[in-house]
Amino acid sequence: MTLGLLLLIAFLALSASIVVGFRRPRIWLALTVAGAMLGMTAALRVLLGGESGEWQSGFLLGGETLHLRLDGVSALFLMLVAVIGGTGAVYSHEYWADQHNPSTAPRGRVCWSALLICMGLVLLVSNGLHFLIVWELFALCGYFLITLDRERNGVRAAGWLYLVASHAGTLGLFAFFALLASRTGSWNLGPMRAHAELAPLFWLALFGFGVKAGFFPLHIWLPSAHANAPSHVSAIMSGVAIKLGVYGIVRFSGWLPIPPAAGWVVTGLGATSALLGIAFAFAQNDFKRLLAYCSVENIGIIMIGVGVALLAMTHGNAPWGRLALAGALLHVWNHGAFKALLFFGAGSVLHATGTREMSRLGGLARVMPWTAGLFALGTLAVAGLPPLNGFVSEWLLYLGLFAVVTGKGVTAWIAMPAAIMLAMAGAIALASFAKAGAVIFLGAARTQPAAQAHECGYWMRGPMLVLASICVVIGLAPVLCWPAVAGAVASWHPTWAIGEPPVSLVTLGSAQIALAIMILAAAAWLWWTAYHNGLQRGPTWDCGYATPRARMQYTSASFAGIVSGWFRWVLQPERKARRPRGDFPAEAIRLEHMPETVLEHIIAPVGGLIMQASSTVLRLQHGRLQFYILYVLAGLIGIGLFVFWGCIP
Amino acid sequence: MIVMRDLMLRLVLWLLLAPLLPGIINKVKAWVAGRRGPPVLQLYYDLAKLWRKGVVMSNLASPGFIIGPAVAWVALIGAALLMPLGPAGSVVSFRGDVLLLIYLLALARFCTAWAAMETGSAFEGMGAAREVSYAVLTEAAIIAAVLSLIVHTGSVSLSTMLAPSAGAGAALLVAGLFTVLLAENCRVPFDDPNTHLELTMIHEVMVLDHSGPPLAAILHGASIKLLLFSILLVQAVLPMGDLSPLAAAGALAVGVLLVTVGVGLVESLLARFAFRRVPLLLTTAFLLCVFALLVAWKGDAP
Amino acid sequence: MNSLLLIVVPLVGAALAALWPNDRTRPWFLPGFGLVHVVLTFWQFLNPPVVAPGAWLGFDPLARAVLPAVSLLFLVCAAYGVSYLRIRSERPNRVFVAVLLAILGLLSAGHQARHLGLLWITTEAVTLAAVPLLHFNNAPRAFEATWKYLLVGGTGIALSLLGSFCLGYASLHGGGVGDLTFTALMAQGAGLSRPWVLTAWVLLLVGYGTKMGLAPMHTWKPDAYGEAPGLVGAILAGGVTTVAFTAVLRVRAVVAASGAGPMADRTLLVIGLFSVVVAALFLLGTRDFKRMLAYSSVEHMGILCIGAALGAAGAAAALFHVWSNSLTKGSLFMSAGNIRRAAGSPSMDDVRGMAILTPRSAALFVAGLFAVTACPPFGPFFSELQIVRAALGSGHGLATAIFLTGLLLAFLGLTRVVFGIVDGRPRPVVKANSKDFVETAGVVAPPLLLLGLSVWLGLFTPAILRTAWLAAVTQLFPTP
Amino acid sequence: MSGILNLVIGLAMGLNLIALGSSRLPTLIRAVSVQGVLLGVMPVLMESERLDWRVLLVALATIAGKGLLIPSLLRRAMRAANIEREVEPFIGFVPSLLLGAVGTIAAVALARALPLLPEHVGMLLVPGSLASLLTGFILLIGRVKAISQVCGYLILENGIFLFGLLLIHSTPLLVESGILLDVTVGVFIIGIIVDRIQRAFDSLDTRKLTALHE
Repeated sequence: MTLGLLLLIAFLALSASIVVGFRRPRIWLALTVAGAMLGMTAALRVLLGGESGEWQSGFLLGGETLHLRLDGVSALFLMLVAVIGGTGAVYSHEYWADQHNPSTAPRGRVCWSALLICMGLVLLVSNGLHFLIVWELFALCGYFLITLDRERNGVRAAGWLYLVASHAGTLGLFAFFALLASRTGSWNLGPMRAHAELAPLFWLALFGFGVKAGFFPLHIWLPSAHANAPSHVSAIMSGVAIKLGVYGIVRFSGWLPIPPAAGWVVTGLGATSALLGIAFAFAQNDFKRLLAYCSVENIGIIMIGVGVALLAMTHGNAPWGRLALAGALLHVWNHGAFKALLFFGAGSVLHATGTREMSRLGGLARVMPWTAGLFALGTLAVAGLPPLNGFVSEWLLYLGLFAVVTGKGVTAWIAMPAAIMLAMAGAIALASFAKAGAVIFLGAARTQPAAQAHECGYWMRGPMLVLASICVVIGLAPVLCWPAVAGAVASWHPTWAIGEPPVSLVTLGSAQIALAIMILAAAAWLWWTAYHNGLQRGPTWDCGYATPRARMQYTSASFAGIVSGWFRWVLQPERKARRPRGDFPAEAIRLEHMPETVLEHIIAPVGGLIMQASSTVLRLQHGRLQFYILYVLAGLIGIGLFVFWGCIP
Repeated sequence: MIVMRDLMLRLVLWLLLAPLLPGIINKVKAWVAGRRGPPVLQLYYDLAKLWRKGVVMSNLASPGFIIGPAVAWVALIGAALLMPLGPAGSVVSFRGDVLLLIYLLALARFCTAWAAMETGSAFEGMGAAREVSYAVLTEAAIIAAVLSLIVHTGSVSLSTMLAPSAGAGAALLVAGLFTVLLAENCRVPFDDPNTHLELTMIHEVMVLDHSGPPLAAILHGASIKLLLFSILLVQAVLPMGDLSPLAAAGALAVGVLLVTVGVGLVESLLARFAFRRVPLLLTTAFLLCVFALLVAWKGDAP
Repeated sequence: MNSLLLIVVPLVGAALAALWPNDRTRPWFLPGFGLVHVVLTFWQFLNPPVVAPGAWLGFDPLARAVLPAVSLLFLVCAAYGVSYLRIRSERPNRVFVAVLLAILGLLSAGHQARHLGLLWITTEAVTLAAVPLLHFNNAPRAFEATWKYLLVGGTGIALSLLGSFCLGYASLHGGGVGDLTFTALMAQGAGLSRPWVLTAWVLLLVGYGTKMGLAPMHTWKPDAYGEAPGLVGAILAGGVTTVAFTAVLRVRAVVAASGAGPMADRTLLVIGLFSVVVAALFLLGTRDFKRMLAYSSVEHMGILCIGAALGAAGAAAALFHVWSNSLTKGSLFMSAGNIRRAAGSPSMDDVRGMAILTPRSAALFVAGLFAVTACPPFGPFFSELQIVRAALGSGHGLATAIFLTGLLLAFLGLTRVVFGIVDGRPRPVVKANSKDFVETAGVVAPPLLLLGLSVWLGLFTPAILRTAWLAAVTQLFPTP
Repeated sequence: MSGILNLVIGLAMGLNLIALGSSRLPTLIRAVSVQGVLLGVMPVLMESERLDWRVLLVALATIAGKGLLIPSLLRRAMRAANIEREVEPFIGFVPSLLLGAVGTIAAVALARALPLLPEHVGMLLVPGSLASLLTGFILLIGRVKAISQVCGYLILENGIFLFGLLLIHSTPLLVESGILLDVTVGVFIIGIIVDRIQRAFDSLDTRKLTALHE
C-alpha cells in the first residue's frame, strides 16, 4: 500500500467517524483509532523507512491547487498526533461518556475527529492558503473541544481567551503568509532558503506560531484553557496542539531563510519560558493549571533546542545544532507522551473527586493505585529523571548546549545562561512534580470527596498504560527513536544528515537499562528485607504529635512557598491573610491566589485602555441627531483638509 | 567482563568506604570540642543494626515509602559508579555522563522527598519542600561549575573533565563547590544533623518516620553522596591527569580526608544559619561558580 | 434592453404587489420576482452584453461583477420574507412587499447607472424607498431610527449631489460639453479641473460614504439596522451599501483618470482604516446584537474601502469581498432576526442561553460570526486575505498592522456579544417569550443557504466570477 | 442680467440670516418659502436669453414645490404640534447669526479659491451656495425642533440647487428635473415622518428622540 493511499484511508476513516460520531460511540471509536493507526503507520514508514511523499492534484480549493507533502519533520509530528489522538479517543470513551454527558459527548466526539483531521492536514498541506484554512479550523475545533462543558462560566471564559489569543496568532499568520505570497508570487510552500529577502518574515511566523505554541510571554491563554478543558482535550491540546506551533516555527525556519538574530531570540525566549513557566507551575494550587504551566516550560525547553539549531545555521552549520535540534524534536515526542499521560491521570483524579484543587485531595494512592503509579511514572518522566524518556531528550539538548560552549564562539554567551536556566528549570520541575504527586496521592485524604474516590476503569487505564510504556521504552532504548529524529533533522536541513546514533547515546541507553534493573532489584530486595524483618503498621509518628489531622499536612502552597518567594517579582501572588490575634484568636485566614501575571499585569491594563477608548467612542453614539450631522460635517472637513493638505506641496 | 568486574570492585569499594566519612567528621567535631566522640566506625554499627530491624510503616504510606529509599540508594550508587576515581579513571565514560550523574542525584532527591511525603506528616512535608527548593540553587551552581570545567577542558565527559587542574578559577571553584557540598549533604551551616529540633532541619526531618532497612539505605546513601561530592571537589581542583598513578591515588585520598576534616571544622566553628539566609549563601555559591566559569572563559581565551 | 428589464421587472412586480388584494398571498411576489430577477441577472452575467460607451445605463463589467450578488441576496431574503411576514401577520404588508420589490429595481438601476446624475437619483430613490421598511414595526423607536436615517442619510446624499455638480463643473471647466457619463468623464482625464475634481471627490466620498456607513458618517446605521426587521437589514447592508460602494469606485476611477489617483487612494485607505478601527471600538462596547451587526457592517465597509485603495489587486479583492460580505452578513441578519424575535429583546443584558431556546438559529448565528470574522472556510476569509496580500504587496505595512489590529478587536467584540447571548441559562421572561417562536425551515433554511453560498464562494470560487471581477477592475483601472 | 441675478442671490443669502436669527417657527418657514420662490426665479434669470419651456417648467416646479407645497406641509405639522417657537436651541440665535455671518464671509473667500468659467465669474452663485449650505448645517446641528431641522435641510438643499444652476446650461434638464423630483419627494417623506413622530411622541422636540444610543 502506498503512502498516499494509507493517508487517504486514514482521512476517510476519520471523516466517516465524524459522520457516525453523533450516534454510535463504539463505531466512532473504532474508526478513530483505525484512522490514528493508519496515520501512525504512514508516519512510521516515512520516519523509519526513509520514504517521503509529495502529492499534487489539479483540484482547486480557494483557487489554489491541492499540494500535500509528508517529510521527516511533518511525519514526526504526525506520529504524535496519531498516538495522542488515538489514545485520547479511547480515554474519552469512558471519561466523557454518553451516560455522564449526554448532551456534550456526541459533540465532543465529532470535534475530536475533526481536530485530528485538521491537525493532520496542517502537517501535510504545502500551500499557504490551505495551511491557513486548516490552521484556523484546527483552532476552532480546539475551541469547541475546550468549551465542551459550556455550562460553566470558567470554561467559557477560558475558551474565549483561547479563541481570541488564537485569532491574534492567526492574524499574525495572515500577514506572514500574505507577505510570503506577495513576495514569492504564489501561495505554494516549500524550501526557499535562497530568497534572502524573506528572512524578516521569520518574526511574523515566530509571533503567529508562538501564540499557539504558548511560550512565555505569549502563553496567556494556555493555563486557563488547559485547566478548564476536559482532560482528554487538555491532553491533546498540551501534548499535540501546542506542538503544532513548534511545528510551524521549525517548518518555516527550515524552509525560509532566517534573520541572524533569530537563534539568539528563540534561545533566549526558550530559556525564559522554561524557567518562568516552571516557576509559575510550581506556585499553582490547581493541578491542571500546574500541568499547563509545565507545558510552557517544556515548550521553552524545545525552543532552546530549536534556537540553538538556528544559531548553528547562522554560524556555519556547526555540528552542535544537530544535537540540539534532535533533542528538541525528541522532546516533542517525549513531552507529548508524558504530558498526555499526566493529563489522563489528572482526568482520572478529577473524574473521581470532582476537584482540581490539590489541597482538597490527598491519599489517593491507596484508592487509585493504578492512577497513582502511572502518574508517578509521568512525574518522573516530566522532571527529566533517568531512566525515563524526559531525561534522554534533555540530555541531548544539554549536549548541544555544552558543545556550543566548548566551541567557544560568541554563541556561548547565550548557551551558558540557557544551560544554567535549564538546570534551574529542571530542579523546579522536580520540585513541582514532587509536590503535585505527593499532595494529590500521598498522605491522608483532606476532604470527603478525596476519601471516597474510586479507581478509573479500563478504558481510561489502557491509554495511560500505553503512554507510560512509551515513556519507558524511549527512556530505555533511545536508539530506537534515533532514526526518526535523525531523519527529521535531515529533512529540516538537507546537509544536516546524521547517520549513526552517537556512541554516547547507545551507552546512555545501556546505562539506563542497567539503572532500571538495579532499581527493580534494589526495590525488591529492600522490600523483601523489610518484609522479612517484620513490617508493622502504625500511625504516622510525626514527632509524637498526638492528634494529627489531615488538614495539618503540608499543602501545595506551603510546599511551594520558598521558591514562590524567590519568584515573587514575576508571580505577583495575591495574598489575603488575617493573622490570629489576641489570646483567643477567633478565625485566621490565609488565601493565596496565583494570577496569570502577563495576562493581569500587561494584557489587562492594555485591554483596559482599549476598553476606555471604546467607551469614549460609545459615548459619541448618544442618540442626538444634531451631533450626528455634526459628525458628517466633521468628516467632510476632515477629509477636505486631508485631501487639500496633500495637494499643497 | 572486565568492565563488569571493575564495576563490582568499585561498587564494593564505595559501599564499604562511604560510611567512613561521617565517622571522621564526627571525630573531628569531637576533637575540636575536646570530647572523645563516637568511634569512627559508628555508622557501620548503626547500619548493621538497622538492616536487621523490622520496619514500622505509617498507616497512610503506600509501597512508595520503601521503594523510594531503594531508588534513591540505587541512584546514588549509580552516580558514584560514574565518578572517575583518580588514577583508575572511570569504567563507564561517555559524552555527557556528567549530566547523568547530576540527574541521578536529582532522582535520589525526588525519591527521598516522595518517600517522606508518604506519611502525610507536616514535618516531613516541610523537610521535603526545603530539600527540593534549595536544590534549585545548588543545581544551578553545579551546572555553572560543570560549565567552567567544560570551558576549561573542552570536554563533556567526567573522566577528561576532571583530569587537569581547574586552572585560574580553582579557588573560586573550591569555595563554590565546597558550599554546594555542605548544602547538598545537609551539613552546617545549612542543616544541623545533630539537632533534634525538627522545625529547623532539612534532610533529617524527611526521614523521621523511616526505620529499619529503608532508613539504613537512606543513611548509607547520604554517606555515599558525601563521599561523591568530596571526590568531585578534589578531582575538579587537582590535576589528576598529570600525576603518576600512585601520587594521584594518594592525592585523592588526602584530598578527600582534607575535605572531610574541613566539613568537621566548619561544623565545629560555625552555627547553623537562619533559614532566611540559606538562599543567600547558596546564591553566593552559585555566583562563585559563575565567576569560576568567567575566569575559565577569560583565562583560556586566546 | 435586458439591463432595462432588470429594472422594470421588479418595478412592475412592485406595482402589482401594491394592487394585489390579499395580504396572505402577497409575500409570494417577493421570491417570485426575485427568482425572475436572478434568472435575468445570471443570464446577463453569462452573456455579458456590449455596452455602448455613451450609454447612461448598462450591464457593464462593474455591474456584472456586483449585481448578481445583490440579486442572489435578494432572492434568499425574499424567501425568508415569506416566512417572516407569515410570523408578522398582524402587520399589513402591502407597502412592505411593494417597496422591497421597488428597491430591487432601483438597486439594479443604481448598479447599472453609468451616469453621474442617474447614479445619484437612484441612490436617493433607494434611500427614500427604504423608509417604509425601516418603520415596519411601527414603534416609536422605529420612527426615531427612521428620522435619523432620513436626516443623516439626506445630508449625505445632498453632499453627494453637490459633489456630482462639482464634478460636472470640473468637466465643463475642462472643455466638456456636459456629458456626465463616467466614460466621458474618464475620457476627459487630465482635462478635468483639478481643484473641482478634488472638491468633488471629497463631497462624493463623504456623501456616498454616508450611504455606505463609513465612520464618522455611520451614525444612522446602528439605529436603522437595530430597529428594522432582519431581512431589511440584510438588504440594506448587502445591497444598498453596495450601490454606494460601486458609486465610490466609479468616481474614484474618474478622479484617478484626472491624475489624482494616489490622493484618492490615500483618502480611501485612511477613511477605511478609520472605519475599521472605530467600528472595532464600537463592537467592543455595544450590548445590542442587532446594533452589533451594524457596526460590523461599518467595519466591512471600511475593509471595502481599504481594498479599493490598493490598486487593481486590492480592488478585485474588494469586489470579492462585496460578494462574501453580502452573503454572510445577510445570513447573520436573518439568524439575528430570528433570535431577536424569539427573545423579545436585542440586548445581551436580557438575552442569554439562546443555544437552548433557538438552537438552530443560535448555531447559525455562531457560524455566521465565524464567517464574518474571516474564519475559513467562509468567503470573507478568502477576500480579506486577498486584501491583506494586496496591502502587503503594495508595501502598506503599517496600514496592514492597523487593519489586522482592527480585525482582532472586532473579533473580540463580536465574540463577546454573540457568545454572551448564545451561552448561559435563559431568563424566564425570554423563555416564555420564545415559546411563540417556532424555528421553521422557512426561517432557518435561508440563512443556512447563504452560509453555504459563502463557503462555496470561498472554497470553490467559480473561474467566471474571478474573470468578472478582473473585467470590472480593467474597467476601473484602464491601462493607459 | 447678472446684476439682477446677484441681487436675488443676495436676497437669498439675507434670508439665510433671517432663518438663523429667528426664534419663531412661522418666520423660519416663511424665510424658507420665500427662498424657494427666489430659487425658482433664478433659472429664468440665468437663461433669459434662451428661454424654453423646460426651463420654465423647472422654475414653476421649484416655486410650487419649494415655495408652496413644502412650507404648507411644515405649517400644518407646526399647527398640529401646536408649537410656535424654537426654545433652548443647541446653538443660540446670536451665535447662529454670528456663525452664519462668518460662514458667509468664509464662503466668499473659499469660492475665490475655486476657478470659475468665464461666464460665471461675476456671479455670486458659488458663495451663495456655500453660505446656504453652511446655514443649513447650522440649523440642522443647532436646532432642537424637528421642523427647524427640516427647514435647515431645505436651506441646505437650496444651496445645492444654487450650485446646480452653474450647470443648468450644459446638462440635460432631465437630470435637473429628476433631482428636483427626488428632493421634493424626499422632503415630503421627511414631512410624513415628522407627522408620525408628532403622533408617536406627542412632540416635535428631538431631544426626546434619544432612545437609541449605546
